[in-house]
Amino acid sequence: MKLIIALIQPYKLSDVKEALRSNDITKMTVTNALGCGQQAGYEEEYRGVIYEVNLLKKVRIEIAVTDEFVQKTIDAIIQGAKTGKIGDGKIFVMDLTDCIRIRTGDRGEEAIG
Amino acid sequence: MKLIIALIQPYKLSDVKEALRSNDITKMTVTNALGCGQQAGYEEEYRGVIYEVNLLKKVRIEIAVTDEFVQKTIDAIIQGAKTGKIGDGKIFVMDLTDCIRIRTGDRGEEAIG
Amino acid sequence: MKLIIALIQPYKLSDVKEALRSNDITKMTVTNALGCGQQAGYEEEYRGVIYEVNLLKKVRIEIAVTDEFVQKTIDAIIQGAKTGKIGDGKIFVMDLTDCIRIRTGDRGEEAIG
Amino acid sequence: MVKKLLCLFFAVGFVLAQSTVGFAEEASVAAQAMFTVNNTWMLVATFLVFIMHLGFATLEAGLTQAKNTVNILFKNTSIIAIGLLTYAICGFNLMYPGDFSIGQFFGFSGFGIASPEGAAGLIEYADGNYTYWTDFLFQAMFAATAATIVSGAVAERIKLSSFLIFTTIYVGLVYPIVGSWKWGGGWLDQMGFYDFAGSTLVHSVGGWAALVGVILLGPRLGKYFKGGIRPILGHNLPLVTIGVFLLWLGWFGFNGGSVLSADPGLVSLVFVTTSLAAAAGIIGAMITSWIAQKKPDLTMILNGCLAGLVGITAGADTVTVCSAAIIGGIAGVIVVFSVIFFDRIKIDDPVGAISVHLVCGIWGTLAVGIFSTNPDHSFMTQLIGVAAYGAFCLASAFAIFGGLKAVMGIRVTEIEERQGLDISEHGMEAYGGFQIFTTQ
Amino acid sequence: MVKKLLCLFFAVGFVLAQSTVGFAEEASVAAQAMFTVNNTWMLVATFLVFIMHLGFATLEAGLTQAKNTVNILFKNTSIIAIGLLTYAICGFNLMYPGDFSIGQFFGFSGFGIASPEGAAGLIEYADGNYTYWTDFLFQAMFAATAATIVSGAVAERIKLSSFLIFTTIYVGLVYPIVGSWKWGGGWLDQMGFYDFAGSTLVHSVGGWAALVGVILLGPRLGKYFKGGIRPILGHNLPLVTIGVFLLWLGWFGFNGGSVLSADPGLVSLVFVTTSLAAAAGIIGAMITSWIAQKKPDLTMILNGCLAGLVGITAGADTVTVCSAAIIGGIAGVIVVFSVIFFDRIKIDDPVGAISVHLVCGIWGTLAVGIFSTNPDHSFMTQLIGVAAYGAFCLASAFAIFGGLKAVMGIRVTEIEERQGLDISEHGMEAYGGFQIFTTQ
Amino acid sequence: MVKKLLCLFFAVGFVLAQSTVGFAEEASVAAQAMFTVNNTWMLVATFLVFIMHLGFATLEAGLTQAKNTVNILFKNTSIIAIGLLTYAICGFNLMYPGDFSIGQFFGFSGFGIASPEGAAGLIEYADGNYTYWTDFLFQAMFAATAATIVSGAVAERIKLSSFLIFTTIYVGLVYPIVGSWKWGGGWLDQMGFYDFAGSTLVHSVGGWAALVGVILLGPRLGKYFKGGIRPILGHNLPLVTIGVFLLWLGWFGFNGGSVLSADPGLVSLVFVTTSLAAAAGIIGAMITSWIAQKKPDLTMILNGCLAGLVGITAGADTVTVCSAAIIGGIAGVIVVFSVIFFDRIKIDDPVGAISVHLVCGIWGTLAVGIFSTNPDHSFMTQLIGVAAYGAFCLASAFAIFGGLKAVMGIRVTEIEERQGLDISEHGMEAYGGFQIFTTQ
Ligand SMILES: Nc1ncnc2c1ncn2[C@@H]1O[C@H](COP(=O)(O)OP(=O)(O)O)[C@@H](O)[C@H]1O
Ligand SMILES: Nc1ncnc2c1ncn2[C@@H]1O[C@H](COP(=O)(O)OP(=O)(O)O)[C@@H](O)[C@H]1O
Ligand SMILES: Nc1ncnc2c1ncn2[C@@H]1O[C@H](COP(=O)(O)OP(=O)(O)O)[C@@H](O)[C@H]1O
Repeated sequence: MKLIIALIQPYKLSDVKEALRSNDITKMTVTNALGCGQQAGYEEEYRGVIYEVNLLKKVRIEIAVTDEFVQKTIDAIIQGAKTGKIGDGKIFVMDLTDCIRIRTGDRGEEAIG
Repeated sequence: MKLIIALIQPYKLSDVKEALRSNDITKMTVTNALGCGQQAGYEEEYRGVIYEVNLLKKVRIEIAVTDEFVQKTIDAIIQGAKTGKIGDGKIFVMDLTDCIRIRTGDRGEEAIG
Repeated sequence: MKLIIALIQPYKLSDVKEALRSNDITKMTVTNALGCGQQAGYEEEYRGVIYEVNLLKKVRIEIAVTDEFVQKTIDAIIQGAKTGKIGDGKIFVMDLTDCIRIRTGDRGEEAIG
Repeated sequence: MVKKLLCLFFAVGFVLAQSTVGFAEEASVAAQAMFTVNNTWMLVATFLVFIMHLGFATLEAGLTQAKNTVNILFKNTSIIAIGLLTYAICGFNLMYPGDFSIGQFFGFSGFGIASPEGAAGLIEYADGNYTYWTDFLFQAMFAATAATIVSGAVAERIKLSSFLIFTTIYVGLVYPIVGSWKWGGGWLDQMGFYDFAGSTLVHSVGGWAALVGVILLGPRLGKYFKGGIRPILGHNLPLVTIGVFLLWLGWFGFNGGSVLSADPGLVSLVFVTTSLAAAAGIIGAMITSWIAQKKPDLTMILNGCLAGLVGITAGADTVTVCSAAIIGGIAGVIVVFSVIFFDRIKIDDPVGAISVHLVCGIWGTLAVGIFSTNPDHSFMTQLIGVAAYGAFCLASAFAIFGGLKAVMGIRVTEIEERQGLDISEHGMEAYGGFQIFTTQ
Repeated sequence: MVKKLLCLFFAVGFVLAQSTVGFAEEASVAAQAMFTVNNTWMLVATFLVFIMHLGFATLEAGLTQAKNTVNILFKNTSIIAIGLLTYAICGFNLMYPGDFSIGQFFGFSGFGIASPEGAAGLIEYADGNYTYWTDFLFQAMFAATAATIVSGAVAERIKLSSFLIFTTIYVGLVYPIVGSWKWGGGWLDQMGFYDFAGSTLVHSVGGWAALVGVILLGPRLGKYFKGGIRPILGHNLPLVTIGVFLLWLGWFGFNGGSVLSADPGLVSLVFVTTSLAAAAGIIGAMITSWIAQKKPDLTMILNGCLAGLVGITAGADTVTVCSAAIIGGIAGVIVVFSVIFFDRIKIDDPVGAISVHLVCGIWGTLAVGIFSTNPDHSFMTQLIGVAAYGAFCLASAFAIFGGLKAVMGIRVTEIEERQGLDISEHGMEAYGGFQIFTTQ
Repeated sequence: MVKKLLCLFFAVGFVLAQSTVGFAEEASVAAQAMFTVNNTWMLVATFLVFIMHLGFATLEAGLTQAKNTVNILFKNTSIIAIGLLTYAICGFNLMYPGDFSIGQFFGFSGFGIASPEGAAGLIEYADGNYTYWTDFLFQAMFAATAATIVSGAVAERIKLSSFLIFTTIYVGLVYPIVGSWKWGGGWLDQMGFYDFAGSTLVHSVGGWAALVGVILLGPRLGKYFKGGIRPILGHNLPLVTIGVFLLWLGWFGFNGGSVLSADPGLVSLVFVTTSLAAAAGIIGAMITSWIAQKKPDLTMILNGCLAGLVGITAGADTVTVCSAAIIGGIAGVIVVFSVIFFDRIKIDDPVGAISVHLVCGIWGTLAVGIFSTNPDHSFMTQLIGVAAYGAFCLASAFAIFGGLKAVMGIRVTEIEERQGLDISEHGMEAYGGFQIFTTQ
């Protein structure tokens, strides 16, 4: 099992969700994040003081999947989030040792979906 | 060492915290999250337009523990969060390679607690 | 590749960012978190009812790096975040199996930076 | 000689006659000017009382959770609409029936409002103080206030439909009937009971219903657990502060307008007593809160301000400015202990409405018996008035809320409460886009 | 004898003479008092209309996204400044030209404002009702309102600079020119068209421009996609509620001040018709929303309140209170369907300004033809007025917005819109420190 | 014949006598009506000034961080209470002592307030313009304003207890003593110094204390670092906008009430000069900000609005409307540069209070010397007034703040400041449930 973490542009969230759903991936956890990457920040000015904002608004998606779903998930995320412009985001993949469904106590691959 | 990530119903946070504390697990990090799982979403209507909300409010708890504490932690979380209804949440377990306490520079199992 | 997760005092964020930048680490993802650790909570009182707040405001930083950057990153975080007082925070290190840049489809170490 | 005299005489007579005619006209101009200024002041007072409804809306919204904000705002917007319309349909004629039909307890002069023709609806209507329409609207704005008080206390768990029905009945029937006992010239008025602007007639009347509502509903989920109290934090204290300042502003009309004319001496005195009572309420609550709680609590001094205002309302024109400050200061002390007390006995009132409006309403009414400069006011009569209103309002509120509970239920389900009334009752969020923790 | 008589006579004459002198003085005191109270009321009405601008600012800010809040607030603050200054420079003299130079369609009495000297600018200026300065400022506050209406409809995508230029021209020229047709004594006035306080002259005039703006701009990004509508949630409903209550408050001055004196009978009648229409608008919208949508929508009842107010504005002094409630109630029903309708046909108006101000402005103007107690008012004349205003305003707004679109563009870029106008146009956030989801 | 004549004569005499009596009565009705309208206007002005306190509260809260919001609201609520009570205890009698005891610099007519009996406290009190109580309350509302100005400048780091003590002394003693120099008829009044509604007497008096407070406190943590300035963002710009509009609204009473009667010509002129100055202040600041900063800054145009208002305050009744716009426009330009300037020299004023109230207060006072239509006003006298107030207020504020600093400290600890004053001073959050970033 793997845990996939994707950081995407906020306004792409609904596209990514749709792309995932059409690949039968419906479970995920979403958080608000601020990201610093290749995408340049911008300048704000508050009462005469200019400052650079380089933590840009991003959305962070976590999806736990079984191994055979990994590539499908990655592809779906790319499909939904890609515009070809800097700032499109990144995907990280990590090993998942275990997964438990609280309601039933199911463990492992059974619990993931 | 393991990193345990639990996604629970927000209103169960205090119960989970209590269950953890009575098992001597007092350290954790909590974030706000939105989750999509088996729990059905609901419909909202804004000025005549109906739309489905399927990202439900969840709380995400991260707990780093030594290996012998893993099961205890999982059990405590289940104890605090379980209602038997869909939406109770999930627990993910991952390997933790290292842990450092910033204040002292302690590393590994020593730093975790 | 590793994923480094650091939990620090919110007001140290700019110092940590600066320390990282002077070590050529410029990519990161930041989220708001609440933490329970050795740092004691405090009491609030709302309309005559006293309650303990033990989830303190923290900032959570995620940085994906190649293996040779791990120590440099940890050192930079410590340099920026350390005050020597309880509550300075923790760093967790985890294995990263894969990394994909959405814009280009680059994978692995190439995609990380 | 006589001819000359006659000439002179008629000349004078002519001037005299002319000026007498002109004079009569001018006399009516003066009276008309007086009427106009009186009426204008009453209209100003009317819009000031109107703005209190916004004050209540923001106050109550701010002291409850973000997930119930839409619901509170919805209720408060509905109340003013329901209040005005029911008052037009029957309330006004129940409260000022002219003649009573059942003892001095109940009278009704028919449905709908219609101004008497000509001067009878204008300058003659109230001795040159205001017109029929002004009278109606000023009183109608008061009416809706009573229900608004309930709204805050029962917040975060009451079913919307039940609440709206309750409001309609309470504002449309109960408030005007008990109101007629004093302001309509009923039995309490004739007994010498005094309530200048409504510590009892408005605030306690709302407060009693709030108390009944809270008892029948029970506390919010998670508020009380074995032996402990878990505070449920208000989500927006700037809103609360806006509410309290708007209420104070509105009180200039509430009390100042209750003079029922622009009488310079009385209205300005009432402005001073009202303001000093509010100020003293703030200081009273601040000191009490700083001592009783460890740190000074903003919500308590805001409640203290309202407590002072409610406290002075019954006697704003009949106590000295010094007494006004004392009455307000004591109200400020009372309200802090009262809020803590009701919480201890598990009467869960999210905004402190019972403490502010009921407890301090009673205090203010009794204070007239203590501090009034008018020897006709007596503590006993005041006490009888308080008790009479308490009995009738408790009974009515129990009947209405109890009936609703039996027939259609008055509380939302556990799941709806947890999800928040905004989504369960309105399918809508108050703060779209904001990230809000809802761990309660 | 005759001597005595003469003595007596002169004594009497002396008293008489004295009192006649004193009397003339006093006569003028009475007239002066009347003038003062009339003028004072008009000044109160002026500050009430002023506060409507805050109402619009918070209403529009609350119904749009958090990332465009600074922009909305900036626009609304600018509008009042631009409105007052252009009205001083030319608007007032375009709207009340005295003499028309082109038919009864256009007149201009010169740049700048200057009060006539002495009594001519004071008691004689408007028969003792208000001074020249009061007249100017009351009208100036109205003027800015028309542009404010546009601001909400075009929110979240219009370029700031283009909007400010549009406002300057529309408030400085278009509004006063069409205004002169009726209030300046122009052709529609002479034809018998009636619009008491501006359902058409203010609200529709703003509404037509809003419609044009929305059409030329197109909908916000992501609002409509193949076959579907994605709602873009307002970010702060307490702000919206504050806005609506402040607007209602301001309407007491908007309608009450349009009596143009403190006449007790008329002003108090107008207060009652205005309030009952607003209340009925709330109830009308509530019932409609509860039935048509599944759950009662707060934003709809707030729009319903405004709809009722806009609806009664044309006839507030010339319908019965019962008709007022009917007009308001119907407006409340209309507005709900109108909001949904415009959304369906992809006219993307984030705050419902077109439905509230244009549709209900038309309804209110026509309602005068149906409900007026004055037999001189006719439905046909009202219809002609509505059509005339529609034609001229549509044409003007198309010319201005169209011209701006051709010359400098009127819409921000896609990236700027996504980022939010607060950052792209002002380099600034409205809620520093708050965590806000911007997934749209 | 003579008999007939006599008969006629007496008949006429009788009519005459009667009408003279009636006439005297009526004369008093006219005078009474005038008195009533004057007094009513002054009471309206009083509640308008009152609402400025809410304006200050929301303005200051919005321009600071979310973690210090409860603290700001607490301070502003306390100030109005402290202001009213100290003014009742001693302030009023220090400011209007009747007779001075030390030169024309200081006088005190005893503790407490008490209206003279009968007409002496009513119609005769101020020549039929207002009653004793009106006088007191209107002035008391002004008094609290001075301290409120300080509150914003020292926000986010001052110790609550020290601030409250400072406020009590400054409002209770310093403000009324310096106030008596001009408004109490003291030496500056006799020298011909002119300050209509308090550019200097209220705004600069507050501004000087703000300057001293900021200097003695030092900047907020993290604001300045080696060579750089880090902006600390205001957390809620809608609140700021609400504040500025409410302040403008209040200014209609602040300036309009300073006419001290409802005189139609003067009050309406003052309304116009006040509004045009505010409008021009917005436009002045907008242009300056758009040029000097890259993008137009909402907080700057809001400050510009206030700058225009403060600027016109000294001369609102004595300049032409055109001059008013110029004064306001210049104030709008000044304030932008002033805010940037003070930031550069590390005077950390989170809300721009020093720029708005002190700098533009001075500008407005001097502007009277330049633009006044009254030839008695001279630039030099104005300058002397400004300097005298500056010297005394600086000295007093240094003494009070310095003394407090030595005795009990005036700044919270670093940890408390970082945590936010809401939690450290009040144990409470302003936005329970909201997720807020506090990286500063
Ligand atoms: N090495 C990294 N560690 C943590 N987060 C990262 C890393 N690289 C990128 N991110 C996250 O991904 C987001 C998008 O990165 P960016 O460099 O702009 O993408 P791209 O290079 O594909 O255009 C960043 O804002 C940040 O949140
Ligand atoms: N595969 C997954 N990947 C990421 N998050 C998940 C996954 N499955 C569940 N979750 C998270 O857990 C929450 C609860 O899931 P749900 O399916 O409703 O639980 P259950 O099946 O136990 O009733 C979801 O809202 C989501 O945040
Ligand atoms: N075992 C853990 N699991 C998850 N989060 C932790 C753990 N230990 C510490 N943290 C996080 O790190 C933060 C700082 O921890 P703390 O114990 O105060 O640090 P220190 O011991 O270095 O002073 C905590 O608030 C919490 O968010």
